[in-house]
Amino acid sequence: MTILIFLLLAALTIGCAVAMVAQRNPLYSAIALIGVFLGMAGIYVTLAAPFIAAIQVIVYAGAIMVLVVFVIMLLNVEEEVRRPIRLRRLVPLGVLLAAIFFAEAAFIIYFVETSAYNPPPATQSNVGLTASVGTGLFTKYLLPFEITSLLILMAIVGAITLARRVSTLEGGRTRLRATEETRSQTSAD
Amino acid sequence: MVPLSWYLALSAVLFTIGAAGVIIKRNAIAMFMCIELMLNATNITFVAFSSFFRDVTGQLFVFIVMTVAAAEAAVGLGIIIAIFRNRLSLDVDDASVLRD
Amino acid sequence: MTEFIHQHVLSIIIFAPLVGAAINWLIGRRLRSEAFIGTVACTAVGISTVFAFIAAFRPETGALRAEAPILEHLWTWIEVGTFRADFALAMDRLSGIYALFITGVGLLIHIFATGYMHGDGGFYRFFSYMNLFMFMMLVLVLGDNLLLMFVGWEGVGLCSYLLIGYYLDRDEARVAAKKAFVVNRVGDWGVILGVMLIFFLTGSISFFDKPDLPSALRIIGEMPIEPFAWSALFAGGITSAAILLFIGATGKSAQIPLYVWLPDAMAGPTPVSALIHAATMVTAGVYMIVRCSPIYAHAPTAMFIVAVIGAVTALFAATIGLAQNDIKKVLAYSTISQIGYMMLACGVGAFVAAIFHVMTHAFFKALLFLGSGSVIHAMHHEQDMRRMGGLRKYMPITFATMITGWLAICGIPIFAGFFSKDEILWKTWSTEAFAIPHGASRALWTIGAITALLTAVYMTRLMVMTFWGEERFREAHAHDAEAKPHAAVHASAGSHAHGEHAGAHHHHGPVTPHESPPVMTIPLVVLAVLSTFGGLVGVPYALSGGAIPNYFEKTLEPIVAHAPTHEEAANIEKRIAQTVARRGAEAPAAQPAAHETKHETAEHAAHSPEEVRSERIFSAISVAIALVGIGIGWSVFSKRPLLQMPRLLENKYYVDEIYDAVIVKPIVVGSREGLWKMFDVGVIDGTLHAIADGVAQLGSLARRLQPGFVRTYAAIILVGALILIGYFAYYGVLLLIRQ
Amino acid sequence: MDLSNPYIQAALQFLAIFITFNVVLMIVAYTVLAERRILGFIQGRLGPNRVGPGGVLQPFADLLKFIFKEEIVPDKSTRFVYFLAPIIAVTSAMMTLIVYPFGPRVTLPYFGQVELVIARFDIALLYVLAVTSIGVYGIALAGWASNSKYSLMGGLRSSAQMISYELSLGLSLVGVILMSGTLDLYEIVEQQSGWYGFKWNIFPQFIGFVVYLTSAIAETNRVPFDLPEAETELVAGFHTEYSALKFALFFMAEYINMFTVSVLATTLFLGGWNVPGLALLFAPGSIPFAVFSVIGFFVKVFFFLFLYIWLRGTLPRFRFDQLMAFGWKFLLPVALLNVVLTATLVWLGVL
Repeated sequence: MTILIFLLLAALTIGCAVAMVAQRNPLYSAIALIGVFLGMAGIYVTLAAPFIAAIQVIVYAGAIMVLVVFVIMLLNVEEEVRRPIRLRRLVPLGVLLAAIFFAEAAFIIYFVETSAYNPPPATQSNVGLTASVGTGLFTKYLLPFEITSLLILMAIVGAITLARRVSTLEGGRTRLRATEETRSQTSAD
Repeated sequence: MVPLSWYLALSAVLFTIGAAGVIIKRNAIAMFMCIELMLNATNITFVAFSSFFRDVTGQLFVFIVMTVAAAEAAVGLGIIIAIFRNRLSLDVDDASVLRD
Repeated sequence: MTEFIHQHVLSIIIFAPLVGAAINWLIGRRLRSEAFIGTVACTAVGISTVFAFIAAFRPETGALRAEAPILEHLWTWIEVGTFRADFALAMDRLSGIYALFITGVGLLIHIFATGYMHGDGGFYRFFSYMNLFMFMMLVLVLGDNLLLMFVGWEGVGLCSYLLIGYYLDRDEARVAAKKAFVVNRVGDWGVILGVMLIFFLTGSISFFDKPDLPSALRIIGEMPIEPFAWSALFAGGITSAAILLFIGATGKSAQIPLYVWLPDAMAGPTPVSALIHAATMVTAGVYMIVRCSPIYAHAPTAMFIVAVIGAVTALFAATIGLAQNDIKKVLAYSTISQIGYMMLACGVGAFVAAIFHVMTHAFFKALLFLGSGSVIHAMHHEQDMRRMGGLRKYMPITFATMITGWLAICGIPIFAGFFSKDEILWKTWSTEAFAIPHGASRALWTIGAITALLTAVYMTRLMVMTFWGEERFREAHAHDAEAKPHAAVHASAGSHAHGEHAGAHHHHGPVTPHESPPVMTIPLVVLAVLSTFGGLVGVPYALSGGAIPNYFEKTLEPIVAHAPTHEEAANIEKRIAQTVARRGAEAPAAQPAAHETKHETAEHAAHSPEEVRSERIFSAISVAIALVGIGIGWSVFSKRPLLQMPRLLENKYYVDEIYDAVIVKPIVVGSREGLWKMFDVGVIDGTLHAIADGVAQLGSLARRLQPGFVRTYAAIILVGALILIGYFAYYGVLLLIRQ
Repeated sequence: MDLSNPYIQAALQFLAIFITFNVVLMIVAYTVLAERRILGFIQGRLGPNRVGPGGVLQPFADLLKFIFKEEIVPDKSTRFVYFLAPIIAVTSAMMTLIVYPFGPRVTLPYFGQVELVIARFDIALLYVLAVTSIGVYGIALAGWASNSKYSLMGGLRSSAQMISYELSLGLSLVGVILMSGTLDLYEIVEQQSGWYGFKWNIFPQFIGFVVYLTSAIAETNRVPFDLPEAETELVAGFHTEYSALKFALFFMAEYINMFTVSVLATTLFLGGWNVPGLALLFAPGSIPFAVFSVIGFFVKVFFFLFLYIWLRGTLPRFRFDQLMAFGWKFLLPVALLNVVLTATLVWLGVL
């Protein structure tokens, strides 16, 4: 039963991911990515991590992707135009790298599968519940948590600075000049 | 029950798709989304290991990754808007020169 | 509340002045009310004083009554590996005595200063520095480990710097402050190295045993005594540590060769000179040596050096003091000379006598300085004794109190200085310490006795030139215009410290001295009483015959280390030789037993009849020396107060000039020509330019890697990731193969 | 019948979901009717009263009309998204229904002790937030897919508004979470049953309640925050190009959302199914106790629905900049303040 659910969710996730990359319309890509996130939330539920699943939906689907969709709609992005591939002679190299990557990934997964310590899944543990996550977050990992909040603050400031209109910048410059003038006047006095 | 390696395989596949997307896509927003996909792919491994080894640390890490992703989204989209305002294009190949 | 105070007495003692400093700095500078600032500063020190007395004399647990020190752990300051420095306070008998006279004398000087500094523009600044100094000095004394003591050590150095340079518009003060600071740095280098060495030797820097931290001093006390050999100085053992600490002490306590800053420090306001450069801070070196007496007791070479340096400094400074004309300079050299006595006492193992002299010296030297301050105040900031004379009519209280200070420093019986100085001289003569060879103790005594004679002479000269004789201040201004530095000092000091008040006097011709206000004379009177009777706490057995118990010795003797005598040292050496022969490791364990036995014998020996007799003889000798000195001084200077003294002495043996030529000039020239013009410009700048050029070259190469296409970067990152994964996979393969 | 058999449990839950679905649809239908009639009264007219006695069959008439109307799909629309949008809207609105506890624990014949909630789990409140946050896509995508100026404006406005107010909404709930120490709605309700069923969170969390109510109205795009469909400026906002049953879906989604936020407000702030003093009349766990509790629950919910209608009849609409300023510069700081205050009080042990 769980395997069935997992396979369904995995198929949904991978399908959406492929669609996301394949689509040339960014909005379709975004919708597909939302699908990926929802599928992943389901996968987290199968991993007995409901808290992370909920956060996944709230943060990614509910906040980040809304922003992305909003930006796409705001900028009214058109579809990508096809362009000729610039570095055609590097294509074989790319294929080779992909093959290497595939080999490595396959090897690691095989290695995990055959490793001596391969524990059974924990469907009934309380590791994924809110209480345990909260306890971990606010005791042992308090410092990383605080640092993350600082990061968020920086991001807020950064985003506001970046998105500020140029006209306000110019206004700021004139204001700056005005203060400089007054300063030079006072110093002249 | 689903074995651990399946989750890892899923994660690897998603990561690869995301990585390929980053390289293929020219649209800045699409690249951004591909990066998010890669981040999420790694999150699956974290949660899977956390769940299989009954250690909450992995999930906490996912939590922090999400926070970072949110911060990245805020700043990244701000940058994208700024670029669009300057160049009227989201194609990253059009933004290959630092000046102007 | 009372419980809280009970547990935090020491914190209150040190933090009250800090709070006062903060209030004066933050609020007082805005209010500009002298009454407010003075009250805050004096109250802060007063609180410290009261609590210091409580802490010291509290029944049963008082620091001077109980065996165990009062400990107060505030917080752990630094903890790295096995190194631990607490911010913890401790008051044992030694630091208790220090804290008592620091707060007591400090309080009197604060009160005096409210009168002395009246009308000064930087009133708030002065008192907040003074309070800060009290805080730092108390940290120095009450800190329970070497590092915290060093914090106070540096802190008093800083306050001293700030206060010497207090008169911001005087070049002289600025230069003097800088000089004091730099010279002290040389000494501090020694202290910090010494602290490191002690930590290296013992693994601790604490003075006292604490539950999880052994006392560094106790550990050293259990080590074997180092041999008396010059090579021990550089062996990196206890002797090296002792010498390094002593380098610091020469800086802070103005001993040869680092004494040069103290006379110049007189550029600060007189209360500062009294508090910092006579009574408290300069005795910090003595405090440190006595505090670390176990270290010195184990380092005979160091003790010998301390004794010699002390004695030589005492004589040297006394000769210079003989020829100075500035009233404060005389007292400054006298201070150096007296501290030399204390060092001599430390060197011969008479640590208690040293501390006794520190205390009595604090009383009478503070008194003398404040008295001179009163005189200077009366003369409108005239410091040259050649323009004084006959002042006793005008300022009777100052005169009377100065008399007691004068008699005290000369060593006239009953007065405080007599007991302590006499004890030092006697201990020097009779020392049995292993560190001092028998002949050397006689030589040291001779130096000390000559110094005592000179002290009496120059102090009499000071008194005579100031208070007796004709009144020379009336004609002073007209014909002394060519004496430039004095005139300059005079003018600026007058306009600075006294504002319009002094300025008004200037226009009205010659000054008329006047007695100082009560806020200044009352501290003088109190100090005079202390200088007169303060010595009675430590009357030696030989003089009193046991009628007056020697409280001082009884209190301090148990906590200072006993310097080993020749006999003991021989025993110990024998024992060490035996243990070495046996190749055992019990030598340190055997040590305390030896300590016990010799302690009793020493106690016993001190009171044998022939000892008492000879001690009495020596007391008589020193009284005679003092009287002779006073007689010489009186007979020579009462007739010719302006007698020209030898140029060599008047110019302080040209030591400043020699230092300038030998040390300062080469460093300045070397730095400018070598370090700056050659090394900095050539090597450092050259290297930097070369690096910058190289980076630019490299950058123009690396630019080709940066096509500006984001996806190219992404691809490169991906390749890097592949390599990383491959690396881990390789380890996986290895693991698989091993399985 | 073995009730612990997972398949039978699943079947029962399926049944419960089915019943809830239909009950909620009925409630929605009659809320619409009630709105029209009450608005009529407020505006001094009668409202629909022709179909059935007093107009009670009006909703069914409306439904028939929606079904038989012509489907008009704009030519330049993005087909897939155009069809997807209403589905997302209605699905996300319906999905939260399963976690709300609507009655107390009751001992039923044959079934034994039953909790009157379809699914009870650890993260119920987060689940509600998560699913609600999906709802915004329905509107945003509808606005974009219609390929119409008005729709796009409506969609943009709606997504901006919903992101902004979701923040204060979430923060206003934090106070309750801090006090109760759990995200499980059933337990939150049970914790409010003290003081004879009157220990409602609204008393200590009044600020949180007001913030929640305000942002909930904004989240559901109702007056005075109905800018995404402001008919005076944008014709009909994001659903300008939707007709027939697809429009009905949006309409339904809006009313289901109204219903669910009312239920959440009841659950979190008004004590859920707790009726003050009921435990004095009936033994807790008995069937009459449960019946009256459920009735009490619905009375509270209907009060909120009435409040919505009342507001619509009373208040004018905000301007868009006013709306954003209100959300970011007033509501969010107040919500943050509430969180800090509550946290402090909880830490001090007052709450």
